Amino acid sequence: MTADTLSAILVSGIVLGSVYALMASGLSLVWSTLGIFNFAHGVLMTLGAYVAWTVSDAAGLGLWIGAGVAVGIAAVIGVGILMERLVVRPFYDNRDILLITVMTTLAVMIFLEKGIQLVWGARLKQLTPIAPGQVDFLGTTISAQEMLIIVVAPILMVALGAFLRWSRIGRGIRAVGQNANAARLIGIGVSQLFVVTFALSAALAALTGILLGSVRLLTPTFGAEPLVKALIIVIFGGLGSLGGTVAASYLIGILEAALIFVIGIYWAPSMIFVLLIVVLLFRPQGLFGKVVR
Amino acid sequence: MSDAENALDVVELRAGYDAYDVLQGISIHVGPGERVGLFGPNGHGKTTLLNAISKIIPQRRGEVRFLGEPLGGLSAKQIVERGLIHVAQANHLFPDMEILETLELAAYTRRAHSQRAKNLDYVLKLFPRLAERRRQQCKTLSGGERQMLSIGVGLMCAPRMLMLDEPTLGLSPKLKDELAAAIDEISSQRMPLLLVEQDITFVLSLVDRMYLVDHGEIIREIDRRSGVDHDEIMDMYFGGHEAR
Amino acid sequence: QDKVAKIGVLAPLTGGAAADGAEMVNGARLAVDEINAAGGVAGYKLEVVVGDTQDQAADSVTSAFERLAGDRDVNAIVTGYASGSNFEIELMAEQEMPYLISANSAQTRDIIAPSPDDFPTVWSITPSYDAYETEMVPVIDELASSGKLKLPNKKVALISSDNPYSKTIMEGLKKNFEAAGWTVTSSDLLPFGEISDWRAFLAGVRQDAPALIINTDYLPGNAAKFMTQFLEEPTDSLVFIQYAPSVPEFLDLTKDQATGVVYNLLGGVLNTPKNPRAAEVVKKYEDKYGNQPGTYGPALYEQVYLYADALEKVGDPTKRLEIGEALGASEKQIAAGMLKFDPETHLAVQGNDGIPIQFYQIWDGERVLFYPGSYATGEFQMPPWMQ
Amino acid sequence: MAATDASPVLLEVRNVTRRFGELVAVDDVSFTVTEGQVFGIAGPNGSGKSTLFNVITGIPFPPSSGAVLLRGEEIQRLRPHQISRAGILRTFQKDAEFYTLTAFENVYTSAVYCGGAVGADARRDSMQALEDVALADDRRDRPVSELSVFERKQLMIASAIAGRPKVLLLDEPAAGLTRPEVTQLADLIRTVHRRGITIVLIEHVLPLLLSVSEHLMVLNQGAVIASGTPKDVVRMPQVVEAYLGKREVSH
Amino acid sequence: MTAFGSPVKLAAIAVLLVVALAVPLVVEDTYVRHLFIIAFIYAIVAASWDLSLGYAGIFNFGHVAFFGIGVYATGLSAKLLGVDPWLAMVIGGLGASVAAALIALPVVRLQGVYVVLVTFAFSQLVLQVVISQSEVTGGTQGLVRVPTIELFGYNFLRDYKFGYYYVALAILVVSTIAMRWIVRSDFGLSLKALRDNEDYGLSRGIPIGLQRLKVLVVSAFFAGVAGGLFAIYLRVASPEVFGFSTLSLILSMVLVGGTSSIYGPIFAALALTFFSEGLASVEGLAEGRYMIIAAAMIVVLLFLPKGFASAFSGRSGLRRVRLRRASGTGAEVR
Ligand SMILES: Nc1ncnc2c1ncn2[C@@H]1O[C@H](COP(=O)(O)OP(=O)(O)OP(=O)(O)O)[C@@H](O)[C@H]1O
Ligand SMILES: Nc1ncnc2c1ncn2[C@@H]1O[C@H](COP(=O)(O)OP(=O)(O)OP(=O)(O)O)[C@@H](O)[C@H]1O
Ligand SMILES: [Mg+2]
Ligand SMILES: [Mg+2]
Repeated sequence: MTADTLSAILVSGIVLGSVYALMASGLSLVWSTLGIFNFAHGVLMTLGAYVAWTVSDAAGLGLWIGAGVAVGIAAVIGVGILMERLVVRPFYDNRDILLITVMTTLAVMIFLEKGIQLVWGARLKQLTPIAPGQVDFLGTTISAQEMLIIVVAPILMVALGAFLRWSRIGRGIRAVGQNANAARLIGIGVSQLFVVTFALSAALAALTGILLGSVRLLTPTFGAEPLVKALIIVIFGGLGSLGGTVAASYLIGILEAALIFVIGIYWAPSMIFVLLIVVLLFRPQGLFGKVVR
Repeated sequence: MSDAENALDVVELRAGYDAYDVLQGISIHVGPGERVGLFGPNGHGKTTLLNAISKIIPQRRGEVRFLGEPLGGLSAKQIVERGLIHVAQANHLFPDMEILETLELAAYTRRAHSQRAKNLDYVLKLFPRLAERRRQQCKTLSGGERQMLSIGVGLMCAPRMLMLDEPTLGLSPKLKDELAAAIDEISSQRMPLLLVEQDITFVLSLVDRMYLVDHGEIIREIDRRSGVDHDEIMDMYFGGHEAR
Repeated sequence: QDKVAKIGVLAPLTGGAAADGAEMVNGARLAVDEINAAGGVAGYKLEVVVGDTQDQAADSVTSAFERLAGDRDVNAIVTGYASGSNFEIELMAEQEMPYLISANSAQTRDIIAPSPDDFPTVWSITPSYDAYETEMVPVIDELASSGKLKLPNKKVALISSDNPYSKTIMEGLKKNFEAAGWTVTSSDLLPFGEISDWRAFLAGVRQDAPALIINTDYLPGNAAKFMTQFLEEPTDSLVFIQYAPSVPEFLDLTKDQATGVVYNLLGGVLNTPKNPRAAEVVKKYEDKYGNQPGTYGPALYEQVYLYADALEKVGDPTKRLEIGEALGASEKQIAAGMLKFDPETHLAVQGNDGIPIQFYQIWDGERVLFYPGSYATGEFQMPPWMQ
Repeated sequence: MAATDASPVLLEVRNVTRRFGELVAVDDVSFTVTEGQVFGIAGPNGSGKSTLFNVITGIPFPPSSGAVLLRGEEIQRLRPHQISRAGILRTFQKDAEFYTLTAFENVYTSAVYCGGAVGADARRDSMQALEDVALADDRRDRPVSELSVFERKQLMIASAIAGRPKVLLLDEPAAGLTRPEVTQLADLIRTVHRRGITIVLIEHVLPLLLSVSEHLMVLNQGAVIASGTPKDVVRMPQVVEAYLGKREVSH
Repeated sequence: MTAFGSPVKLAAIAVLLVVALAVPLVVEDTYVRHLFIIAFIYAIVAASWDLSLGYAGIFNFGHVAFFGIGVYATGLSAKLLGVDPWLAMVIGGLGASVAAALIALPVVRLQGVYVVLVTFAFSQLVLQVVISQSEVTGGTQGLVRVPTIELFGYNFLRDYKFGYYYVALAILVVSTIAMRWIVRSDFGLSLKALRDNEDYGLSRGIPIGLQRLKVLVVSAFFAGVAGGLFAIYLRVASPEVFGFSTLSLILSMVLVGGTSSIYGPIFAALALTFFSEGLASVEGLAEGRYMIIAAAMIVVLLFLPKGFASAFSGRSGLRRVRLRRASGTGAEVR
């Protein structure tokens, strides 16, 4: 293997990993703190990208891409907050909240996905890149937008991690997910934090969608594949740890790139699944989850 | 009976779960700096009363005032901000958080935050075991250790009044004594106290006055100064089925 | 008061192929409106009823079919494609339902060819795809010998995704190229579905620098990505992409990056002065819906007209067998060329005097038809990255 | 029915250790419980009592090292449900029950899967066990989530009895009970004991512990610091120092 | 809790059964019969999924793969091996069971949501294998012209789906009876027990791994048979059965119907099938109808958080008002 191919694999792995980290962290935020699996996370990505497209593309309002980013994120935050109100809050105290919200968020996913198709149609669209052009990274040419993702992802992850670990609200969010009543008793506003968490996660989804929307192509089902990937990464990384999620993202990204090179793109996804199953056989608590019994 | 001086007034409170009321219009009060016990058989609404006061469950009818201020319009969070702290029964706290992290988090309100260092010192001194294990996750604690942490969390909230629900659950005899001494010390600084407890000796060693609860109602009020002892109370309650 | 003859349209209105589905319905409606405006056929007004095939799963398709077929007034069904396997052809045959279909002609042939008489009402307006496999080498040879295309070597890299359409074409091409003395440097298979990263394949291609790169994956999104990533570090190779560049939004997505790409089409719109019908249909479509159609809008438009002609001839829509027979006997200039059916396979006849294979090159946002010469609208040019 | 020194050994714990990283929660503990004994265990909070029950039953983890023997046979390598079926049944310190099942079904499940009874036999065993704990009235058809604290404790014991235990491990059964309930619990434990079931009891409620135990072992920081008759043990200075504090112990 | 054989319930079910038997005699519309058949098939899949998901509490996301394996095992054995289609359906069930036993190996060792990952990965692997082995399975194109059943010379093809209606109904009834029997058996009890509290279950002698293995194998069998019927009835096996839309469709039947219930998902399957098809025939609602369905599902869950099942079983979202409170006074307990 030459240095060139090695760097190509590495770069493509880092790009993939960064994308995965962005997608998975928003999902993991809601899941590991509130114990809710948000099936609509992927479609929130899609929505953010479409709104940004409408604002910034020539076929829409034709404004500056920055305006698209801002409006896209704001709109999706609004939807996230609405979601929390309508399909999560009514089930707070339900013992089966996990299963019920699987259903309600799945319903929201269907609703938004079909809604997007109604509004924007099914034809492919593409967002203007925030960063146009190409750059050289570790001896491999990639688009500047991908470079942007490589840079933004770790910064966001570190910020998010620090926020959850150290900030008052961040710690509160973690507490609320583990025991809402105990959290109330120390003066944490549980419903406010649910909202904050959903809003934060929605913002991450929108940003991911917008960043990815100029690298990939937009369709109403744009978010479906990322959702599945994120699901796998969040579980694999070990629940309840943002660090684990991020590490798993990059690990799987690089692994995927390497596997594509070694055994081809056809069998690479299956190979990853096989590896996942094997790893879970030996580490039933996920890759980075702690064993506690 | 109640006046603005009282720490806590509960008037004709009704609350419960689902379609039925556990509390059928209960009234109690805690005077300024007073230590009051709630005693009664299992499952008769003591915990429900505390839950309703701290708004873990809604107050359906009646009124609750803390330091003269009605709590009706306040949220659980605002009640904690006022300094009315409820240490829940058998609280499992935050399973994945470490002890120290939990204690630090507990000083969540602005007021509690400002006293964080002082209170943390106090708690860790009171329960040295917690200091030893500061990095251990809550879900791996032993029953007694978890109870210590629950009380510690309550203290970290900078209470102006404490409501303790069965604080001695699962504590060793020695620790019970130490806890009694600690509660005595805390509340002797005129911190009002509402104590729910099944260990009658423990209650009697601490409170000035106590209520006997039965089927969600107060059936009797006993003033400690009138000199009743626990056998009499047992008699009152259980009609002679006393433990040896 | 006119009687009503309903035409069922099977179309994927929801799900991944919804863009195609919308176009199918639009095409059918366009024709029906026109025919009705002109007074209908044989005393009947036509009406479109749509059956949503969703993700084209067998139960969705069957449900859609049963719903259409359950309506007494539906005595014909048209579609671009309804399922990946065309299994519904048998349902049609059982009910003697006149059925016109466009895509998946290989599947159609596999089902019908063993006993064509069992399917008297089912006809495919798309010819056999064999030409995709056989015509490529001669066309390339012709370009090379005429000097329009300068090939640095006789190497070809093939890539396909794992779906029967693309895979069959790739395998056929491989055989034909090898037979013609070419070296096939790679013939990779990718999973079917969205592919956002072609770089691993392109890395291999760059090492071999073949004169010809052929990608038979037909999804326009994938093709757009492919071009973008190819152009990051292009090699001295002619790029051919199957079908995808014919989809209207391919041009929007790739913009000037598409200039120089070659593709071909069987049964697509033959938009050339020699076939004015095509321009006419496309224009009507654009006027009514405000966007350019791909293959399926005009296809369904033509299918409805074929049915109308048959109905005219038979006079009674419930005489399904006779309608089927009339359909099979059609001979007509349509948007894709001259249509007549092969009784052995029930497919349209392929060829320069039937439905021809068309080779296009994209140049500055225009589609230049350069083969067959008899229909050509322009000349092939060396792609910009090869100059 | 009290065990005598001549009674054969039923349960033996031999040099059992359980570590959690640095922490040694159970530190080289050995003891024997003879057939028919009521064996009490006490110790400060976090001294390793519950952990000891955990490693004996394998729920949720086995010992780091050491052996557990039932009637002379090593069992620590068996799987947890096999240990239960071999006759070691436990209760849990925190609430543990099948909360969507009725009281009867809770007991019945144990009769079937642990007691190995089938059909009518299992139903009879379950009814008997519920009667033993005085829960056989209409409460038996209520979901457990509707039972009170004491009723749940009774139920926990009933379901253990229905599993036909040789030895029953009780972890703080009296926590949170009123005095009369503690008295009833003591009677209940004696009833179970009279059925020939050996009992190991962890308890902080001293009146109960001291009134029913024949032998008392005290742990501190994972290690045994005292073992003997309850009367002797509660007077030992190390026990008073570590566990009882200044408290007067009446017996 | 299930009311064990309450007479009202039994009577209601008997009436429903009679109605179900009478449907094809009254309804001559092939389309409606077809919808019933499809709804019956999905009902079996949804109800059997609830065995592992609802009763045993296993986060099994591979159930649709069991269904798909049934589709292909049946399709392949009937078409390529020439097995009699009736027998092929059983083979579909067995094939799914074998797959379930395989996937159970890792699943029994995992906790909670980790099961999602493995079962999901498993279904993706199966899909990949099906697609890649296109010489045998037809790949993405699928397998067409699967032979149809025959019974004493009766032709199931041109009878306006009369025969298939009864076949599907019979399989639904038999599997419902079997599943009801399972959940009410000691085995079913142990599943619910383990779902409530694993450690406590172990301490009462319930072998977790074995019970989970059994429930996966059994529930897969029903799903596989349903898959077999699906393949034989539609005469095609195509890979969309493994897709996300099938998964979400059937999952919504389980959850809207109510977990820990056999009847709930069955009713939900019927309701959802007819509701969505009913909307499909409304002009201009192609995409809109899914939005309506999604909104309706949310509304159902808002009012019946435990799904349809709770509406039927006296125990609705509202807990019974207890007149006598849990006793616990010293005076009462003696
Ligand atoms: N979350 C709940 N949902 C429904 N009913 C409840 C709930 N919590 C308690 N109850 C019921 O309310 C009644 C009063 O319970 P509560 O916990 O207030 O009693 P308590 O006096 O604190 O007793 P204990 O000594 O057992 O703690 C009991 O009958 C109990 O079953
Ligand atoms: N999984 C674990 N990881 C780390 N430490 C643990 C774990 N489980 C238990 N411990 C620690 O081991 C010690 C022994 O715990 P154990 O539960 O056995 O105490 P105990 O004697 O039962 O106390 P109590 O009387 O309070 O119930 C405690 O300090 C506890 O914090
Ligand atoms: Mg209580
Ligand atoms: Mg313990």
